[in-house]
Amino acid sequence: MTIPAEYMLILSAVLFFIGVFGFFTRRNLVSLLICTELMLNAVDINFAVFNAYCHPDRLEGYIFSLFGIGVAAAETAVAIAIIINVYRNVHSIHIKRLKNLKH
Amino acid sequence: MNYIQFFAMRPEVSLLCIYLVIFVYDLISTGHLRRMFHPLVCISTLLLTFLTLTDTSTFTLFGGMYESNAAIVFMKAILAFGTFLTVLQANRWLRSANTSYKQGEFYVLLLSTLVGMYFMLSARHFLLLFIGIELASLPMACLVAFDKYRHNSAEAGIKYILSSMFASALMLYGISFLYGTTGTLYFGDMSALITGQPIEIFALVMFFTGIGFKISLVPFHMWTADSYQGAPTTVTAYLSVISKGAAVFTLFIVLLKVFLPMTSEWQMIIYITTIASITLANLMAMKQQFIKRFMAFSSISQAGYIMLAVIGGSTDGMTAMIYYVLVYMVANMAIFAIIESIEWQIRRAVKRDTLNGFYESNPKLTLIMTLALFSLAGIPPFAGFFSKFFVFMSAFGAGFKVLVFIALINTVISLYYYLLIVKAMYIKSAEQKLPAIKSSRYTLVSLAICIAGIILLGICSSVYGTIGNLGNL
Amino acid sequence: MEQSIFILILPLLSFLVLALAGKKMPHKLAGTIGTLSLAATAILACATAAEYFAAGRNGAAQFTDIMPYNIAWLPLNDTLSIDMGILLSPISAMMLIVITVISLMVHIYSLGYMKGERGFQRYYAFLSLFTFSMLGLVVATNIFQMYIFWELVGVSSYLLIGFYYTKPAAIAASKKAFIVTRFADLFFLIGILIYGYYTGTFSFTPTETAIAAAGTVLPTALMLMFIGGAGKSAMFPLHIWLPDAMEGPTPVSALIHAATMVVAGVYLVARMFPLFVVHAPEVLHAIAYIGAFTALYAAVVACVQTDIKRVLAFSTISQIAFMMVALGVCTSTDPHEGGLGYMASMFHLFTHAMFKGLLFLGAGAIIHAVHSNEKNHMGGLRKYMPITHITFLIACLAIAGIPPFSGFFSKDEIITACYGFSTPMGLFMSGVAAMTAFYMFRLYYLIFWGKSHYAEQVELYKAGKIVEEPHKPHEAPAAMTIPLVFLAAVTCVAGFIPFGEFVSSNGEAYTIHLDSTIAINSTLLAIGGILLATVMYATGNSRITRVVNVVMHEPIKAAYHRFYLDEVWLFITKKVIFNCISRPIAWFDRNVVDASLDLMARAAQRLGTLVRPLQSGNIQTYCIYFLSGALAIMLVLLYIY
Amino acid sequence: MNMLILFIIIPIVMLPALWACRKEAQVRAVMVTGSTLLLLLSAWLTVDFISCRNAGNNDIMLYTASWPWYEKLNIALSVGVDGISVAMLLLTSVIVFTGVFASWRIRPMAKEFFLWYTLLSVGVYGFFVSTDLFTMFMFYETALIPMYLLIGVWGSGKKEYSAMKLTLMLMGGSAFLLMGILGIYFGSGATTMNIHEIAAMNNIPTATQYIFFPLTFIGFGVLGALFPFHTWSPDGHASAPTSVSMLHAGVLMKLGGYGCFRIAMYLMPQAASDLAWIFIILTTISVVYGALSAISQTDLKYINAYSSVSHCGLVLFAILMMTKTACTGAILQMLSHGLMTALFFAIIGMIYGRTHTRDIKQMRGLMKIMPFLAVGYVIAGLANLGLPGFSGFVAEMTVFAGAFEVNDTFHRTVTIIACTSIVITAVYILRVVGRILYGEPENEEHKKLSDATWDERFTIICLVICVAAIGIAPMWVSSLIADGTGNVLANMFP
Repeated sequence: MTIPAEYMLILSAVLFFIGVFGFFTRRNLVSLLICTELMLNAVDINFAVFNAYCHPDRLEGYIFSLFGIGVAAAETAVAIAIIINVYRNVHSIHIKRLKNLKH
Repeated sequence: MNYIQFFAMRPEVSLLCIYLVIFVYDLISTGHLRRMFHPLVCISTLLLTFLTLTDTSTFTLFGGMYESNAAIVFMKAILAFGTFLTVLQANRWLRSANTSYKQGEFYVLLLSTLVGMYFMLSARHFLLLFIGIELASLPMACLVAFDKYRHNSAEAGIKYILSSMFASALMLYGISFLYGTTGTLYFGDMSALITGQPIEIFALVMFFTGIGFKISLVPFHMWTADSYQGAPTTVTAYLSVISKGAAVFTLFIVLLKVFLPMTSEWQMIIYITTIASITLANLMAMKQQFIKRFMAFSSISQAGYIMLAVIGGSTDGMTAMIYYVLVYMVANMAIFAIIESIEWQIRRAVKRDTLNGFYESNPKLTLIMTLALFSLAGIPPFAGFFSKFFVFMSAFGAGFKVLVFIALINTVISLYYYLLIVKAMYIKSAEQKLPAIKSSRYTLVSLAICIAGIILLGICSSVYGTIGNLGNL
Repeated sequence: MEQSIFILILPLLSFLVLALAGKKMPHKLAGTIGTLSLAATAILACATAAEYFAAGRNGAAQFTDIMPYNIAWLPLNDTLSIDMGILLSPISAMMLIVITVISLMVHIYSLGYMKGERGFQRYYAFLSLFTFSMLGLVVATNIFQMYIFWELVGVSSYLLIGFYYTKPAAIAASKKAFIVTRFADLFFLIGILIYGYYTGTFSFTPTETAIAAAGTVLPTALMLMFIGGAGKSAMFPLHIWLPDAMEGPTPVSALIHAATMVVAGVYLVARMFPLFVVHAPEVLHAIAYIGAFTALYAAVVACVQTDIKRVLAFSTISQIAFMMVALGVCTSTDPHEGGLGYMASMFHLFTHAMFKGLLFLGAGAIIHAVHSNEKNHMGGLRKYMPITHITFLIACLAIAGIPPFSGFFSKDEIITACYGFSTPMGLFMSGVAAMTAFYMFRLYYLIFWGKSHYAEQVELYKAGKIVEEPHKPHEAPAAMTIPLVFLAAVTCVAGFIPFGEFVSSNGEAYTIHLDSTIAINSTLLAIGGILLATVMYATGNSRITRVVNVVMHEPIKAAYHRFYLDEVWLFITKKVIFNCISRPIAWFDRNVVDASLDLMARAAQRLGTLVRPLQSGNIQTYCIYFLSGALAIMLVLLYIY
Repeated sequence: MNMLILFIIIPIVMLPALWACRKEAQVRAVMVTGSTLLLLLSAWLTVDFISCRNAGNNDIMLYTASWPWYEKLNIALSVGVDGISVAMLLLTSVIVFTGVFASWRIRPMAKEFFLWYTLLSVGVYGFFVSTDLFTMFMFYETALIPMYLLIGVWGSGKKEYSAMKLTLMLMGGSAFLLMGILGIYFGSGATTMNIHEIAAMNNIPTATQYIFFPLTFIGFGVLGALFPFHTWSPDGHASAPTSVSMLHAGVLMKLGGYGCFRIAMYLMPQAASDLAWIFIILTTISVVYGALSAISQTDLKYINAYSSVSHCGLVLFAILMMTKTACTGAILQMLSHGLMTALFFAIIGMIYGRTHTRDIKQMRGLMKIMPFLAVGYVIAGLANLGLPGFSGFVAEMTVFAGAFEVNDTFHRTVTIIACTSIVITAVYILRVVGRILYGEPENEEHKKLSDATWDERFTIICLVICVAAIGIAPMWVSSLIADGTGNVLANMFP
């Protein structure tokens, strides 16, 4: 028996918006990063699902999600690096401490 | 599949070569060679501009994933030239103690963003586009955070990277639905299959937010001011001109190549965002004290004006857009070069009041700054006037009269805050005067180029003519 | 008559020379230049007039207009254009003589009167300017040229009244004179514009078709023009500027405000006379009534003034009113059928110019002698300055209308004309004539008879009451007395000029014949007036005088204040226009129009400050805006759009 | 080689020359040479133009030439002059020339002052010679912006405020204007930007005209001090340095009237004739309102600024009457007002430079202290209140006569209302003259003051001569202008 596509899409959507919610609510830069990862993964799921269910004849979706994962990793790397940099300067990675630049 | 295709994408390949050369040179060069480093990069980027322009033929590669034609080549050339200017201005900053040892990294990162933009422009497949965008924005984040001993730089960096990730996530989400409805990622096929159903509208909006983030249109602009202010001035310049320009070009291409069936929809989106960008940015800019932050808002409203050219979606629109970006580039570059020199001298962020009585101490720089500001404000006989006029013309021709009117009213506000700086420089008297600013030779060269551009780009219609003759996408 | 152009050029030249180079010149030279050029002008003018009167008659034995010069000065449109030129006609020829002669006399007189004054050259420059403009006015070939020189005359009068520009009174007077006349000229201009538009020409003699085209509008236009004339000729209630204008140097008053400029209005009406009498008789009669009232009013006021120049000023107003009445009572262009008034008016204009000029110059001599305008500083002057006394007496007899002096003849014609119009008018005007005799002789006695102010002063000085020795009144120098004598001579003989031969309403020769009854009546009335004056004022202060002063105290006071018309004027200018119109408008401009614009600017600024907090610096809020913006756009697309 | 292009080239060449100057003497040399050249050029142009006309050359525009600039957008640098533009060029040259002498002793930064001054004149000349919508607009804005620095840096009083206000209001005006220009261009089918070709096609839909005529007219009207958009003028003039207020009131405000006539009405005749009444009311208000509010001002420059509002109002008023005579009168009025008001501002500036006050309450008896300036002021005043023999009279009479040609109650009424301004003018002029020039000097400092220097005398004399020349011999200039207005109106209502 197969799981209907809608469920997958709903899963991905839920995942995506959990990511969004987390991004809006968490106070720690790393957890913000994790939330963005969640969002990106939701996207990857989407691509895979669409490929598998709607357009099984070609592989674009899968490939896209592969690339997505790769790019996400790269982004994470850069982000972590910058977060470390922030920690060096601020001795904290709490979002509230990053308000030098405003108005 | 034949690997010759790779060498057909001449600009990218030559860019990569330069990229590798610099990489290696960075590793091996010491002492005297080290001192040759910067000139070398300048020359090579300039060279790149011309290399890019060599092949203006229209062709597609990789089964239509990659396309190149005269217009795209010209856009790339503009970006490359902008990079050249940036490198010129970066000179002194790169020599400074905190950055000299990572000079090479700067070049490499800079060029990799350029590669990304090149692909953004040439991509005819969402995968390639996505990679291009990421390639353009990730190194950019590193550049923004380049001054690693400065709090603001790091803060700007993190804000940039996080919001860009957020943006690209949204964009990808949108793209995924497009893929779901059409089953392809090639622009051509997709536009054939798009029907404009709600889910595709959703996708369109999501995609638009992703690009709108890079163009920094309201309401996707919030990161701009902070990142501009925090980033090293040279990077800010690059950010405000090159990556913005690349994003605008990309948006135009994608809207025409993919979303043609949904023209009325995206015109609506642009309509809203344009009004929002111009108005809000103008209001914000009026009260800014830090020049870099101020320039951020000015660049947001400028982006709004560029959108006036995009909204028509016509060939005239494209011409006006490219021309506008070019003109905007020279003006902005000039201003940032001057800001950079001042900061270098006084070792602190430049505020508007810092510029008080700037004329007594540095008449020439003031004049250049004035011309650049006038050009941004769209005052004849400087290039900015022409670009603005053409943009308005194309939007008006496309029938967006009210939009043009609102934009025109906004020009008065923008004139007001540009004049505030002019006023500070000429009329206000300073409590402690600025020293006579000594810019580096490279900066002077770039300034000279910019001024030439500001004055000549408008008066010599040939530039516009060339752009106009590039033909369609 | 080509030389006639020089009549205009010479004064203009002397004006330019004196104005540009005057400051460098010594007084004598400047005076000589002015006087000589004027003399030349006078000779030319008389020659031209003589030539005209000799040759001017056409086959029908009528004088016709001759236009030696007429150029299109400013073409307005295809039909209409403002011309400049010289028009010779009986009245303009007559005016040429009057103006140049009086002006010459004044020039000579001023050599003595203005001796050593600061700005002597400026004075002569202005005199030349005035003469030029006045001559240009009378020879105007069309109404618009007349208007142009009309304005120039006005401004030269402004400059001359304000000649003593450090005297506040003079400044105020000059301003008042200019603005009041300017106000009248506004109507004049509108009248001209209407006239020009409907008749399609500015000339004095439009074609019948043009007049037909104008139709009913013509009377309006003529009325408006008359208002302009009333302004210059000081008809009630626009006369208020004239008494103040006496602040100027006395010779100027003689020239401008007695002899020439003030009759411009009369001249204007006379010029347009054919139109008036044929197409707007009702307007003409209105003029007559206005004139009559003015004559009475001025006469009444003149009876109680103490400043001798003001008395003369009001007598001038009254006499000009006589001329206006004379024109107004005309009913046809035929001098035999009710057109007499035209001739009479011009005749009176001529004679009046002479004797009124004489009076003013005499007054000038007196003021020169006693350094005051006030009657109480005079009295008993006849033994100190005999020539002035005699000439002044002659002038007074003339203006009172005692034969055989010139005034008698002209005034008699006027009264005859008035009787011809209607008996009440005739009676009324003869009454006013009697009053004229009264107040003139009152003036005469106050100046020359009674006990000498100088004598009193001397006694006081002897008694040690006052410190500085009073200086003795002395006869004026020759430069001043010669003009007096000349004018007096003219006054004596002018009456016998067969004026009607030259000037009449239709250009035909008209032989003046005295209507014996009217002549006798008016003479008797005049003598009566003189006698009354003699009784009241000949011997210092008589009992009757005191009685009258007590009985009629209030009316006299009111008359002395000219029935408070100047207060009304002040109220209108200062209170109404300045405080109630101009101030509020200025306030409105600053605080409403301008403020509303500033408000917009401030609103933008305020908004700028309001939106700043959006940029909270917190990346999460940024992304919230980001997403909500995206969603908002989506909603717009999905639902609203 | 087209003669007209020189009008643009000469000032442009002057710019680098000025930038190269090191000493003040050099700056003055450059300015005098340049402005004299321009003066001679325009004089020659006038003579040549008249002779061409007499030779029977009846083209609408003479010396026409066109260099394609942005072919794709039908933008060309096309030049050409008719009587109107010739008169305006003459005016500009005279004002620029005299302005140089009026600011002979400008301090500090003389070089920069003249740089911006010249840039401004580039704009003005360009505007008057060009016949292409885009180029006209470009030069128009070029002329506006230097104003900011000229007033802001070298001005007096609350200069920053006034400069900003002036610039923003005028730029707001030009925003409307650009809207109108685009409307005209696209309304006429987006085939050409040359105003004569557009006028010849005369194919702008009436509905479109109804939208864009008001926009264009107001756009120019702001510069023409059209009520209620005139409030930049008092502050701006009050704060501006002498030669700048001369140039601004003398020439720049004329751009407004010229543009209204040449662009707004010429290209959109139907809307012009239908909507004229609105603007006629506004202009009538400006005429009377400006004069009345001038009466109670106490600052010399404010008085003059308001009188400028009144006089420029008369210009627009006359234009809107749309009869040949009235329009000719309007141009004459521009000419004469330009000269008169320049003279006025020059003298006021000179007086201010000595007494350091412009408050008429604090000045008295200047006639004794500085007779030359005082006499100049009186002459300017008399010219201003329309005394025959000076240009003002000619202009006003032509205007009124022309306005009277429109025979209906509405036009009659407004004309008569407008006529009253000549009395009100007399009131405020004489008030000032009587107040500050006459009487005995009271202020001890003022008694020590000196009379005009040679350069000031030169300025005044030049202007007085011009004013008087037009006033005494108006026929040639009026016929010169009349042929221009005649052609325009003929094209408007064929």
